[in-house]
Amino acid sequence: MSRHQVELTVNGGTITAEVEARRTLADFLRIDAGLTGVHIGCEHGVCGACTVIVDGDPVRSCLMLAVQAHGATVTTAEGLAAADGTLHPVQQAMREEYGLQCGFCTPGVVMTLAALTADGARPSEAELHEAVSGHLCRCTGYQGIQRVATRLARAPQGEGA
Amino acid sequence: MNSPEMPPGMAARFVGQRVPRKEDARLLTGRGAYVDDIVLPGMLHAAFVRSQIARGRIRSIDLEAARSAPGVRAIYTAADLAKFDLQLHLMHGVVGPIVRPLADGRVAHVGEAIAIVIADDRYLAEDAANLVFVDCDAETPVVTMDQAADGPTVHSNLESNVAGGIQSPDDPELPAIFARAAHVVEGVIVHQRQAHSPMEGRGVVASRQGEGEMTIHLACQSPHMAALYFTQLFGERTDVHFRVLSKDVGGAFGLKVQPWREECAIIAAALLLGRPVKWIEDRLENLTSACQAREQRCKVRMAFDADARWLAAEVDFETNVGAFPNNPDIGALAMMMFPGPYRVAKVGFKTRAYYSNTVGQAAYRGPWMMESLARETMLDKAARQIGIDPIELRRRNLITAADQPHTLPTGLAVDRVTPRECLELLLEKLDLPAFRAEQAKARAEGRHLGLGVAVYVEPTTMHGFGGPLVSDSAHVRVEPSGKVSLVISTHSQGHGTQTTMAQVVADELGVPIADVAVLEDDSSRGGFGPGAGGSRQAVSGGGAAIRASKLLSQKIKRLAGHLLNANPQDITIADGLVRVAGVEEVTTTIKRIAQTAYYEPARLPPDAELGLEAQYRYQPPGTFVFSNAAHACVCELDAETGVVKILRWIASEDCGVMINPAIVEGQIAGGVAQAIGGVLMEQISYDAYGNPTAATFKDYLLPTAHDIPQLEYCHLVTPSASEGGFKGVGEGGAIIGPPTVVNAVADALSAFGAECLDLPLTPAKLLKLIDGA
Amino acid sequence: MSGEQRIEAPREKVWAALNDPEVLRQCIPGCQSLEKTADDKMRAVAAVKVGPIGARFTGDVTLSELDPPNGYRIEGEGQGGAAGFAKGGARVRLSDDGPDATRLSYEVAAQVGGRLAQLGGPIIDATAKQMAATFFRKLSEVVAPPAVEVAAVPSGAASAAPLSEAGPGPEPGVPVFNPPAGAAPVAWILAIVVGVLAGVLIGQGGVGGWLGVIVLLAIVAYAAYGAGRRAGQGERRP
Amino acid sequence: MKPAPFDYVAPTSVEEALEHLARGAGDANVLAGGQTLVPLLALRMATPSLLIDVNRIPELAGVSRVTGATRIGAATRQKAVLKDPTVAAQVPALTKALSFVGHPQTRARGTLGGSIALGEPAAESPATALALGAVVEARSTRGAREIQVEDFYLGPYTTTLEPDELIAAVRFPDWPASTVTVVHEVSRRPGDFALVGLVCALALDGGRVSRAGVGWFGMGPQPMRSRRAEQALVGLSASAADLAEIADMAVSETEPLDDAQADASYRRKVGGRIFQRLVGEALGVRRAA
Repeated sequence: MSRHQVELTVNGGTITAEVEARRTLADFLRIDAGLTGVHIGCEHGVCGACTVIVDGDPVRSCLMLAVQAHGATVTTAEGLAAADGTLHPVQQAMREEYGLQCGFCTPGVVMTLAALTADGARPSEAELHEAVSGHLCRCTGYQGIQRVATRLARAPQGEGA
Repeated sequence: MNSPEMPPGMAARFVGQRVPRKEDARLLTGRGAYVDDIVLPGMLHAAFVRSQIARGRIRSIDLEAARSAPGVRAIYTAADLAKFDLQLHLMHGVVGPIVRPLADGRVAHVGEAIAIVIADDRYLAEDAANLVFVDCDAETPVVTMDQAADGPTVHSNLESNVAGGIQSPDDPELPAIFARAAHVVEGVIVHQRQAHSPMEGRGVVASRQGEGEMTIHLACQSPHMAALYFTQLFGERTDVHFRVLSKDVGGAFGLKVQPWREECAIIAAALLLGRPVKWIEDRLENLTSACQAREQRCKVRMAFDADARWLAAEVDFETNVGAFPNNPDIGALAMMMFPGPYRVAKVGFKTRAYYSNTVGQAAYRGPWMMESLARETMLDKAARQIGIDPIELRRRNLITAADQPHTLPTGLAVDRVTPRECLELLLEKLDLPAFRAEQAKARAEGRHLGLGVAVYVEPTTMHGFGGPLVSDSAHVRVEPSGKVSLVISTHSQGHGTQTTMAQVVADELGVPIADVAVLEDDSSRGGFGPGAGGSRQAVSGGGAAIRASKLLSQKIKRLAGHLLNANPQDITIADGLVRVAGVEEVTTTIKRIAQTAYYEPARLPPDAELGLEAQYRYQPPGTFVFSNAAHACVCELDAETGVVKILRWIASEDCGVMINPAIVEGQIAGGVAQAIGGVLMEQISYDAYGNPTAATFKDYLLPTAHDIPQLEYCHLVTPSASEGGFKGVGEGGAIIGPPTVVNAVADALSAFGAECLDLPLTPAKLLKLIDGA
Repeated sequence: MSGEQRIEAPREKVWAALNDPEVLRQCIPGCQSLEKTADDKMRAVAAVKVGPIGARFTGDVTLSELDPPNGYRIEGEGQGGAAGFAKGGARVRLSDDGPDATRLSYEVAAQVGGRLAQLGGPIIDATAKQMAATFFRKLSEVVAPPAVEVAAVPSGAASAAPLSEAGPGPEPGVPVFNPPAGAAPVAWILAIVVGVLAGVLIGQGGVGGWLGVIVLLAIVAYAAYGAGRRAGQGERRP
Repeated sequence: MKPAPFDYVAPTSVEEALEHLARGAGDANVLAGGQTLVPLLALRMATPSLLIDVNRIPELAGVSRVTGATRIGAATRQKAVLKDPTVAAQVPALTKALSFVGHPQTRARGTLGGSIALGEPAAESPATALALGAVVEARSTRGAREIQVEDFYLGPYTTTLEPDELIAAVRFPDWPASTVTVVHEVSRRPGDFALVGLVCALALDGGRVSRAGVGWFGMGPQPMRSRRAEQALVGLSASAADLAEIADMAVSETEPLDDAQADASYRRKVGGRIFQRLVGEALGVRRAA
């Protein structure tokens, strides 16, 4: 079993570590980087709880190996709010729309929506609803999450939700 | 009917408002503290060796290769745990199987834990677990209900596979009623097995703190119940004091009501090893080894008179509870509630629960839901058979305010419910004539819409029968800082009790909600209470919080009066500011009063106790607190593919005074989503060898955002008799949701002269019916 | 599942082949070794890889109902580690099909367990059929080489000798143990192969079943029905 | 659910990857998007000794035009293919098919070559490649070869790709500009594998079908193609009257399986209906234009 040196940018900081080849990015972020907001819900790529942003795309971190993220830029739920604690517009919208209950699926949902609306992008309602259908939530019946998706799609260009 | 936003008798500022949730900021930023987030010095990781067969005798367990695998610290089997003599009793006084944490000599289902491997990390633990070879004499398993009824016994200490059952006394009038009834309607309703599927599986970190102390971090529904359970389980063989911590829990839905075999095995392992041990259930384990739910079959006969008045029912209920259920028989409550909110005079019933070589059952959100599913779907079937509109049939039979208190023929007394009013409100919102017109127009275009309506009454907050569910404890204090701490025996797995309980306390004390911290995550803090289960926390916990806050408020006012030379009755507190009636300027603050109470004994009244705190243990009056609802759903059935799409959903409910309507609606929607999944998609199935065949989320289909419409709500507020006027609402969506969907599909199917009461309603099943027409 | 294969060789020759471990090893995808452990028992190892899915199976095989040269029954079970196990039994019958050909008919019952069964789904059966057919076709090729139709390899520079349609043969460098002639496994290995393909895709103090809706229920029930009784219970546990 | 140990290499050239593959000798897995392989690793259903990560090989990614075809590098992400204007113009069926694949979170990693190599019977891309007559460009240290997709799939997850071969690219030959395509699937949830899926391309010449491609997914133990139906469609004019018969024929060339979600008879029935309706509409739409 091979071990590999990796260096990646996580939430704006550089992390260097030696990882076993088999370590998933999700485990790396949780265990080695201490970013426990990355939640592991199925480890087979269906539930979406572990979704993080890798080089601009929302990806399932349980389906990537840590070694594959060498050189990548990764953002997790911990890295989304402003330094002063101001919530990211997606986080704020999720709060206002009661988009969460137990909160386990939440960071994944937030990362998907944040990735798709980054840099002023305004995907269509259909696109955002399709994107959130890639997340399983057992608590909310998706009510608030759907409202957030709709709200983000309808937000004026260049503004948060 | 009262406005939900401003219930009577309370100068509400927070109760009744859509207050943003206090827990959200933490959870949205990845700062939650779930059990897998706990990391302790020296912590080791566990993986289980699980049975690959459904039934058989263990000949030998070969641990040699695993013991020498890298990073392995210990491997334990039932023999190693024998010294604790752990028996996970099902229930006091009820006969059942001997349940040990690990398989002891025999295995009774695929996935049953046989050994625990403890290693430096989970990867290494799984590596070694895969090297353990268990040699078994396989036997033909008993998989289905029918096999269980007359097959070999699953448990050798029992004479049959009947895990429980109840039967109503013979009533000679019943056959007579059927004999002279104008209409007799018969049907069989089958509900498949489901998995609770919280997004977070089960998990535990067990850490021995020196002699006699053990701290357990646990994904559970009540730290207090869990601590009690562990203490009783281990108490006779150890002198360990158990403290259970559980801050954030990623959903539970009944699965985490009771710690079960794996959790107990991990605690035993941590005791043996003297080091902290973590086990986090992965999804494969969760879908193949964690307790499951439903798998019920209900045969119903209903008798009606010529005017479609429901006269009587006979119900035969069976359920497959698996090998090691922690909730062996739900039949009794299902039958108690079967009459629902209707004026039916006689209900006869018989229930049986069977053990089988499958995963055991646990309570799942509205465990008794078959009463509503069977009753409401059969009422629709009756309406079709009699030739009457199903809504009209309900109108003729529903109880009204004039009937209350109403005693069900099964003995329960129901009061303060509004089923008829909720139905009418629902229909108003739905605009029934408009829908029927739309349905007719669609049908002309070859599209098949269906409308389903269902009505029910729900027994929430079971507190009147003794046992652990009786009461909740609240301890509220104003700290010297002026901040308020509420230590309460509620527990959230998404329920939002950190918000709702704070709303209640902030109102009673007159403090900003931001100043109220709700602490419910530690069995060593505050008093015993059963936590989440049975839709009870708003009623029982909320009541305790109100009563404790009232006591504290009196204390504050008395002290304020003393300090301000005013009559305590003239003291008002709002926003943390203390005023004297008729005096314009602010006189003092809660914070200053608190500081005096803690720091300046000399300034207190002579007989006053130091500090500012109060506690109360609350038991709501009566036996249950009944809530009720009527739901409607509009679906479209694609006759080309059999695919059902839910287009519209209206929930018209009465859960009494709502502490936070957004949280109430969240609970309803969550239950409805689980209902939609349960009716249309989710299915835990076993093959003939007892292998579970929906072991991943690829095969166990949970509904997604695509499958659930935006719900519409009508709220009626009929306060309960309990403190605050609250009623339970956590389970209702999952109880009333299923018949609502089934009835909507049935309405759409009626165009083809077909019906389907065999869940789940898969496209393949529906298409067969459509084409068979 | 059952099937038939016409083999252009006399029955005695087919029977011999069916009992020739080397022949069987060639025909069984991924078979690495066959070792006779008793007159009617063998131990075998097969590394099976289909798409990304792979496992290494080890197991024992038992022969019975030997009826040379007409057929036998064979049963066995193989352990594939984390993937689970496969076991099965088969009856193989040989009959003359003209003077120089044999009709081989087989009935295979395969069972998989563990993750194979939990994750496999219907692909197990589909694969089983394919694998059984492939095995017997390979057998036919080995027993009666001239009659073999070599599957054409599509254009390009790749080797014209496909490793097999069912998976790779023994790995280079893996020592192959050639057991003495004798009884040999067929069915269980098929079962294994088939299986692998499946992949993708309160006691004290009254705590007991505490929330025991049932606790209350029982109480409710008893309260409501003095005459109510619990049906069919067994003996109290010791 | 943690993977068993393995070695890992991330070559930066195809040649380097091929050398690893040759040495891996059947016990190596190529890691492309990982959306199927990584779950199999986590479930320990795949236990390779070596993973060869092809995500750092620039030449494997990208869409280009070659003579008479659109060439898509094997490691091109599904997301990139879905958004690619050349693919949308030249291989619209593939664009449509990819819109059914998974979710943005999986398409961001999943690759076209990975889907083709796996050959998931219920997946969109392999059936699309089959219907359109795509060609797999395979390479090994022994050389390069081209494999017609119709020869590529042998059975469940079984292909003609040798253990030492790597898919370098998939070429989708051009269809006439007048081609209409149908891609449709019935699934339990969006993003799931299909219960029934159909890809149909119809090249029209003066209102008559001059060439047809019919691929199915979820309709058998491997991606399926209906060759006889393709022939029957050729020459057909816009009249949809005889489509019922061709639909029956098309479905008869599939081998649907029973599973927990749908039985074979459901798949046949729905497959036939979809075929008849959508192929009819495709012809009708064309006629109206």
